[in-house]
Amino acid sequence: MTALLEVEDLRVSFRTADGVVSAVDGVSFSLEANRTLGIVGESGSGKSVTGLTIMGLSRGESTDISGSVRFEGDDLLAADDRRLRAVRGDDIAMVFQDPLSALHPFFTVGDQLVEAVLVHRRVGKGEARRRALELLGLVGIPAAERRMSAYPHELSGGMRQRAMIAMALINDPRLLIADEPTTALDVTVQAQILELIRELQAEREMAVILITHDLGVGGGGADEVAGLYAGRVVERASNEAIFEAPQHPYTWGLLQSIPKMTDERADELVPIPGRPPSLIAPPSGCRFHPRCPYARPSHSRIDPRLEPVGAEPGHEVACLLPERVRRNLWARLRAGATPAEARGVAEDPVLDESEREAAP
Amino acid sequence: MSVETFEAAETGGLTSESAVQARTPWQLFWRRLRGDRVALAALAFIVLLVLVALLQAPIRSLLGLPGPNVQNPAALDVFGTPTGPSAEHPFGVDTLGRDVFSRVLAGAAVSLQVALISTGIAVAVGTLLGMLAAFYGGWVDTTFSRMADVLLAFPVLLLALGIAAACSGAEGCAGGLIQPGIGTVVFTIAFINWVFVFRIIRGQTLSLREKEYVEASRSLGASNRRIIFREILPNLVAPIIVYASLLIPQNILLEAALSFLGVGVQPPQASWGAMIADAVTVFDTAWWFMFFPGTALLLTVLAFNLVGDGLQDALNPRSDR
Amino acid sequence: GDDDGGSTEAGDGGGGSAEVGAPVTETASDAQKGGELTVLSAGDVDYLDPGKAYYAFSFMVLYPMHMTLYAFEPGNPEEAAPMLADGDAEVSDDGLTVTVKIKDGVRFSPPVDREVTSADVKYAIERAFTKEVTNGYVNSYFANIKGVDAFKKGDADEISGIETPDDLTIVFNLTRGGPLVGALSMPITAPVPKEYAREFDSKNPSTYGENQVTTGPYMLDSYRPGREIVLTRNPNWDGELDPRPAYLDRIVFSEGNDDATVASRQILEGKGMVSGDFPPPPAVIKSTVQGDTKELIQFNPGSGTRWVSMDTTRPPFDDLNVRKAVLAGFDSNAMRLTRGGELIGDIATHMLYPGVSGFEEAGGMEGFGLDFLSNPSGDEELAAEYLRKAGFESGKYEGPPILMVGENAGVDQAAAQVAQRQFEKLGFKVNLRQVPGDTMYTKFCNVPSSDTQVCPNVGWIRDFADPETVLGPTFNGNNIVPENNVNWPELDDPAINKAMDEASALTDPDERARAWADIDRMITEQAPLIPWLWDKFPTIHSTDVQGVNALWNQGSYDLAYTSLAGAGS
Amino acid sequence: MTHYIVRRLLWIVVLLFFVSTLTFVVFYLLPSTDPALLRAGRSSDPEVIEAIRVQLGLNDPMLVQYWNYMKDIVLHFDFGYSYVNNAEVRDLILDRLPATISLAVGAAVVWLVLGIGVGVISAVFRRSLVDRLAMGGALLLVSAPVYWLGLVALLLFANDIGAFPLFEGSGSYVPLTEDPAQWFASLIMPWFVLSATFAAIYARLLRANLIETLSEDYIRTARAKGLSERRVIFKHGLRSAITPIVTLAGLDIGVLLGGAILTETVFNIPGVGRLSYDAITRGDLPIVQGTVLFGAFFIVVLTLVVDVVYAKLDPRVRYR
Amino acid sequence: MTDTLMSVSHLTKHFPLTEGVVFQREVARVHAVDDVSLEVRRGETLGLVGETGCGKSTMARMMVRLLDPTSGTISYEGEDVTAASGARLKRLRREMQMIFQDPYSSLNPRKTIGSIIAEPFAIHGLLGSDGARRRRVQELMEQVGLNPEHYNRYPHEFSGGQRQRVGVARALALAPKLIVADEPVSALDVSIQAQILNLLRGLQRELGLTIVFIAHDLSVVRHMCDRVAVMYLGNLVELADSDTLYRHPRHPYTGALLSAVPVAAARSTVRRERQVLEGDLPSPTDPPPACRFHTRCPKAQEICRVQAPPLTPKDGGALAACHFPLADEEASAIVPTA
Ligand SMILES: Nc1ncnc2c1ncn2[C@@H]1O[C@H](COP(=O)(O)OP(=O)(O)OP(=O)(O)O)[C@@H](O)[C@H]1O
Ligand SMILES: Nc1ncnc2c1ncn2[C@@H]1O[C@H](COP(=O)(O)OP(=O)(O)OP(=O)(O)O)[C@@H](O)[C@H]1O
Ligand SMILES: [Mg+2]
Ligand SMILES: [Mg+2]
Repeated sequence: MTALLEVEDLRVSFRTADGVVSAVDGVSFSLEANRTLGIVGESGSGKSVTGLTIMGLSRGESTDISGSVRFEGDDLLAADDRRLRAVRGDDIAMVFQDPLSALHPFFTVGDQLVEAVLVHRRVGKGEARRRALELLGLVGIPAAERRMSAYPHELSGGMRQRAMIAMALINDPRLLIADEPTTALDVTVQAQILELIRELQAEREMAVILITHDLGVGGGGADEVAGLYAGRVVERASNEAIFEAPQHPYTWGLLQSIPKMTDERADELVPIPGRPPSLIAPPSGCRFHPRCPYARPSHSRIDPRLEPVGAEPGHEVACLLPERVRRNLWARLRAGATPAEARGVAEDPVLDESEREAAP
Repeated sequence: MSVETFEAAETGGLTSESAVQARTPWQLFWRRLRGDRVALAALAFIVLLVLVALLQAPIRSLLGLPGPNVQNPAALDVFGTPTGPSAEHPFGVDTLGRDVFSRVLAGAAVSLQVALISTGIAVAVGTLLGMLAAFYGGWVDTTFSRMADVLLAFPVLLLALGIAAACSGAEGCAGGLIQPGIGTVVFTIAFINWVFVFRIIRGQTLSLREKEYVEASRSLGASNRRIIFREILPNLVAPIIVYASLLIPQNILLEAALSFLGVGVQPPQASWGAMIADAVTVFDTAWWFMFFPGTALLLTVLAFNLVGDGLQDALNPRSDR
Repeated sequence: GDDDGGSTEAGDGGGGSAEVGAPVTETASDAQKGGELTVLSAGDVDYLDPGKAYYAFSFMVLYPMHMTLYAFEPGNPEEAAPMLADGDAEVSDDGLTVTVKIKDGVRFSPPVDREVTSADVKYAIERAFTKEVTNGYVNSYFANIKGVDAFKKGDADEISGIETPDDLTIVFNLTRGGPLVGALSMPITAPVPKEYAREFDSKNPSTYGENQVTTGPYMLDSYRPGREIVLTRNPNWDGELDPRPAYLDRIVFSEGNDDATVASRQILEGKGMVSGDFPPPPAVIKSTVQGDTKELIQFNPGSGTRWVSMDTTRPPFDDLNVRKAVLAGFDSNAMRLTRGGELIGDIATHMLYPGVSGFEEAGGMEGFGLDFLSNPSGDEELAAEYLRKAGFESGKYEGPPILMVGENAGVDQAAAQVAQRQFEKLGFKVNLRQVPGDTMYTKFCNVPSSDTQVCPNVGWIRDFADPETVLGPTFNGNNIVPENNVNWPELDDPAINKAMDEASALTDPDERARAWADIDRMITEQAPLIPWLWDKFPTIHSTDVQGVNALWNQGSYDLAYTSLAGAGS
Repeated sequence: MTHYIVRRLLWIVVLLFFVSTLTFVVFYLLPSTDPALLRAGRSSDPEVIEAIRVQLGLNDPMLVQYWNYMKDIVLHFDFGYSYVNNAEVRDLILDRLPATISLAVGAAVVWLVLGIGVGVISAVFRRSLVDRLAMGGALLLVSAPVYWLGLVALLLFANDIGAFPLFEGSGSYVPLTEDPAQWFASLIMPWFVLSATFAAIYARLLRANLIETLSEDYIRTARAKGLSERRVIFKHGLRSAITPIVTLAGLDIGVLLGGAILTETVFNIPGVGRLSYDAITRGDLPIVQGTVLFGAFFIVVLTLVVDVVYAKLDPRVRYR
Repeated sequence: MTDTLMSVSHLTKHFPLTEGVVFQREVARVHAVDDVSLEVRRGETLGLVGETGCGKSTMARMMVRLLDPTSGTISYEGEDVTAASGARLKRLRREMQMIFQDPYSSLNPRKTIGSIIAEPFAIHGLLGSDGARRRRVQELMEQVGLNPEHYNRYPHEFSGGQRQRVGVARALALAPKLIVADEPVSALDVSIQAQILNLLRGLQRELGLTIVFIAHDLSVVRHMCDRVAVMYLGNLVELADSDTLYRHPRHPYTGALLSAVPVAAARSTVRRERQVLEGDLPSPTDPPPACRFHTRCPKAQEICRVQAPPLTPKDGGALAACHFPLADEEASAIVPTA
């Protein structure tokens, strides 16, 4: 099976007054039809920029983009505006985080849907309207006829997001990029929307990129998860592996800082210390090293590459710790050890060996 | 390396980044403004203008020019029409034989004085009332806002003309408190301007009032007075500065317009607007009489506008020119 | 009246020095009938009603419409000729009965259409005494008619002293001598049909002005206040009975041309236009006189006199030496430059001005040779001397600031500033307040009780050919009134007052001239005000206009004599 | 909606009432001409003057005078009588109105076309040479006093004195009904001069609005739909960016209908602004009051119109 | 000394919605909080959960007297808070403090961290000398994990988590007994959120604080709270011990909430049926009659439309306001924690 979307070594940087922001710095992944990729990471890690770049929406005077984004073998980064416009909203569609600001406040929901049809299909207004109505029904908006003439602000948050999804799906895209589609919504509504996306995806064999900062959301919905840190993918794994055998201290941190409803009340959460790094002057070496409890001095010099994890297919990690040590650490953490306790492993002489290995 | 690593990691991010960031919001602001060469040039022009206005007497004596109110009938021809630029009078003379250069200098002082003082008063009054109205709401707000509505319903220039004319009488107005001349112009402009400041500040305060730090202060037991002056006011400083910087050039123009219409600065005191008005009768034969004060006015207003734009950009990172 | 009102003449002595721009006082021989003339003016008439009007510009509008008993013809400002009257007035030996015959067959314009009778003249004068009409000069010149007081009080329906023995005769019985005969050229002598006017006169203020009927060559077509007055031919006018040629078919007064420069240019470069109430500004005078269009501008001698008055009743100007000092140091030349330099008039040396009878008797252009009026550019040393006499050792005035109230627009504003500067030169601190013209008069200068000490923008023009009309209202202490006072210096010298009373009763013109010249000397020696200009009010017209200047009325064009070249074709 | 408008209209009445009160108070302080003395003409007979005073009600207390004034306005649409002009104030104003409307509306057309055109071009070609030149020019125009600009324009282009006599008839306004060609000729320069500042302000504002709008999320959505850049700018961008411009235009026109004093003065246009200015310089209180009320009327009515239109344009706004 | 620190009874808050050009008249009212009674026990952490707009913040703000209730009473240590004013109110304010949701808007950007934390002392005139204040502020900064040397820095120089620490320090300054924390972590990234939660719990243990903890994230509430109150459209629908509530939810709304929580675990390990609530939250200006949840409740019957269920104890120990409470089997089918 060939991949629907292949992103290779994508780099996006913005020239700003304060310096060059490397928002995305060498991201690669691929995605097949009918699959969902979850992209997770802290705020500012480059999730949205990745999504936008795929659609060519981050182009601009002060933006530098390199790498390749191949959609069905066709490099979108190299495509001209005309070609891009033909793809946007037709083959690839996007749903944004805040539906209130992402819908035009001065046009009715109906108009905005109809417009989306008319850009890509040579059909009459009436046909476009029918299609819009159909989609509103499909995404579960009751009394669709009436909602067509409503303005976005007249709908509730959930309804708006449904309308947004209807607009994205109206031309049967093969790839849907959903950028934090539920962050602005209540849990109950969030559940509704995620459910909806899942159903529609199954129906249409569509590929989905689900961007979220919540591993719960990403985990629940995605077949595969990519963890993003400071513009880089630090770990890529299947749904199963990311929760059961994560390999990167960053992933551990994300997992362990979430209070778990299913557990007994734990005494302490395990947060990731510090805060996300500056993207103008990112830390040298492993970008996570300043916040990594297991970092060794050499990690500030050596830049890890994304490498396959043992025998697991499709599991990749960019970490300088030897795999054995990582497995060991995760086992301890999972058993309830604090990072400090788990760090006992770090005293393992094997580690020093790895240090030597890794040194150039 | 146990707890220390943790702590270092916690604060490490901060120190590395604070090296990039400036210390205070003001430093940030200065840094941005420093990058705006046009605004800096305009600022330099204004500084120069202020200096010139302050030092007009020495400048005049240096150039050997008569005072701004000295009439020299000899500088007029037999028909009483003014003569143009010459070594003796670099900008020519006006219809009364007064040196236009000296009067342009004197006009600078008047313009700056009127615009700065009246803007200051308007901003002070507008800010205070705007804060009170928005903060207390209810009848306080209703009273001031309706008052503002009434003032805003007035044709501005007419109101200005009216007040200025009313106060230009021999007795002045407000029981003689406001005397004809500069006092009246300042009062008029301030009276008209405070409403605009009021509206802006009221709007800003309405949103600031809802900020959580105001709630926080209140929940700590802060008095209203403290909240208004310690919590809200400091946050209004930036918009006030921007707005004032935009009002000043407008008020320079308003002063000139009032003087042009004859109800502003009273003769013989020089004002650019009044000079242009006097030049109207001879503007096709004595171009210099209209040209120099007009150009001075244009450049000054332009400079203030440029500085205002610069300040706005520097204080509002979102703006983008 | 003051410089906006009244009538005038132009004496032969009137500064003939200027060669350019001498007034045209005769119709060109090739004048043609027909055409429309536009008169550009800045302001409007004060009143359109002949019973109320008192502005020079109003007279310019009214005379072409009406036949007053007597009227000045353009060439002769000295003596009024009969117009509605049929011959000169007969004055009894005691001077107390004046009989005038009027012409037979003069008819009112539509809708009245009937012939004019002496009763119409009587009514015209009577209504001027009513509060609905409120005339500005009737109390000065007609108050000595018998029965006026009773009429004014409402005790009588008519003025008993005006008799109309038959339809064509009107007799005035007077209580004492006075300038009545000369005043019979004023517009209130234009007949008003009582039966028609009563309806309008019963309103307060009377609306007869907008509805007036006329006896002259023109009648009122339309009036838009501040914008436009249009006159058209009066179909009932009989050229045989009226000496005026009346060439034009239509006269449009286009008002609101505040910018004298623009208006002047329009006239000079346009067609069929003349200036109304404004003098062309200095720059225009200069370019016109220096260019090849000299003939389009006229300087009209005898257009009045301009003064800077001082309040002689309060310090510091109650001190004659201070007043003399001010006159001595005053640079009248600088003042004159604000209006256009020497072409626009001569520097005044006394109160009567060229063209008013008595002017020559009062020393003509040289005046009385008083030291403090001898240097037109001001003599600061002499001023200092007088100031020292007044007790200011330094030769500079050192008292408290003085209040000067002037006009806020046009050349008067400039003049006020020059005046201010002149006072300041002598050490005065001057608070100059510049206010609207009407305000200056009604709130400040014309109100003796106001604190105003100096009025730099006043002036006077005679009402008709008699020196009393220049000196009487303005310097007779008995004429000081609490409001609308025109004795601006508030000069109240018993000797002068007495001399005036005597001179007023004189009937022989030469005697009158000599008596009033003496009074002129007495006044001038008191230095009550600074006479700085004998005006030669300039007027301009388009190339195709043959304008004829009425020298008695501030030199304005007499439209009944003015014609357009090429209008006939 | 009707409800809302009715309530707003009532408020307008109240507002105008306050405006007239304030005018009365402010202008009562004016050292204006004494109408009785004006009425009396040059008559100095104190009895006559006193009689006129009584008759005009000038001896009544200020409140009574005010009451009478308001009564006449409300009952007879009578704005009083000008003793300086000897005419009904209402007639004077109505007479001047066509000139003012010609000036204001014509200028508005000019500045909207120029302002919007330049604004859009500048926003779309942001930071280009065109943009920089346009914005520099705009700032220059914003800084120039309109009367000075008018004089300079006259010096340059007037048919009589101009260096390049392009425009016939400047300075000699003629009503439209009299001679449309001359009307147009006489107004073309005033239109451009009056609209200069406004066009500059509008261009600057529209540019800023459009740039800001173009960074909105919904513009990104429009692009994500695959719309052409032109459609994104002109349909989605301009639609939002222009809304505040419409509001502003309404208010500015409202103010100008009350008289463009400076422009009318410089170009000698007999409009309401000129009338009121003359009245102020002559101390003619009744005209001042009348014109102020008229001006205020246009302002408040256009404010209402703008609010209603705005609510039509921006569906998020609800009538309160 | 009783067990109860604060008791709230029949607390109601309605916000009038007004319109009018000049004079405002009321056209509708938002029923933000309607007849809520509960008590806060000394030393406990009471959780308050519910969807957006259900009245959590309004409750919080009434508790610390930032809002005056429309009706009902709040008593603090037996003293009626609702009636307090002037000096008494000022004294009461020292006893209870609030921590706010938005770490950006809750700190005045124009003030230094030091002066923000010192503000309580300035307002109450405590620790007169600058030196003493500064020392105390730095102690507090240390206590919440901030570098005391950053005393003179401005908020914008800090990250969200650090700012929230400043907010905590300010709340602690007057040594209050009660802290009301209104969604203190919902604006933070998960990784940072955990730092703050740890801090709050540590402080509570150390200082014996009583905390009212508001959140819409049920896992956070579970982690933090001893007891939990669930609100829906201004009503209190369920109140129980944390364990009881999560194991044996009784109100269908609680069930639905718990069911909707995304769980960070591999798909294969989660076995439950999600119950997705139909429809939208009704408008608080015109809440449904009787049981407000009936429009969306899968178990609703006729009686729910006409009779409001009282808050009564149900099987398992929870207090719930429901005519047809969930049974354990029903709950375990949909709720992962049951
Ligand atoms: N147009 C731009 N110009 C400059 N910097 C940008 C631009 N867009 C994004 N960035 C920067 O790029 C980085 C990554 O942004 P991005 O929006 O992808 O983050 P994110 O992972 O989506 O975060 P969040 O969870 O907050 O949405 C951030 O530091 C952001 O400030
Ligand atoms: N000052 C106010 N005026 C009018 N309505 C208000 C006001 N404050 C809150 N409301 C309304 O009261 C209801 C309850 O609001 P509240 O802020 O208490 O909800 P919440 O549960 O805290 O919601 P969130 O989770 O969004 O913070 C909402 O419908 C809100 O719109
Ligand atoms: Mg994002
Ligand atoms: Mg809340």
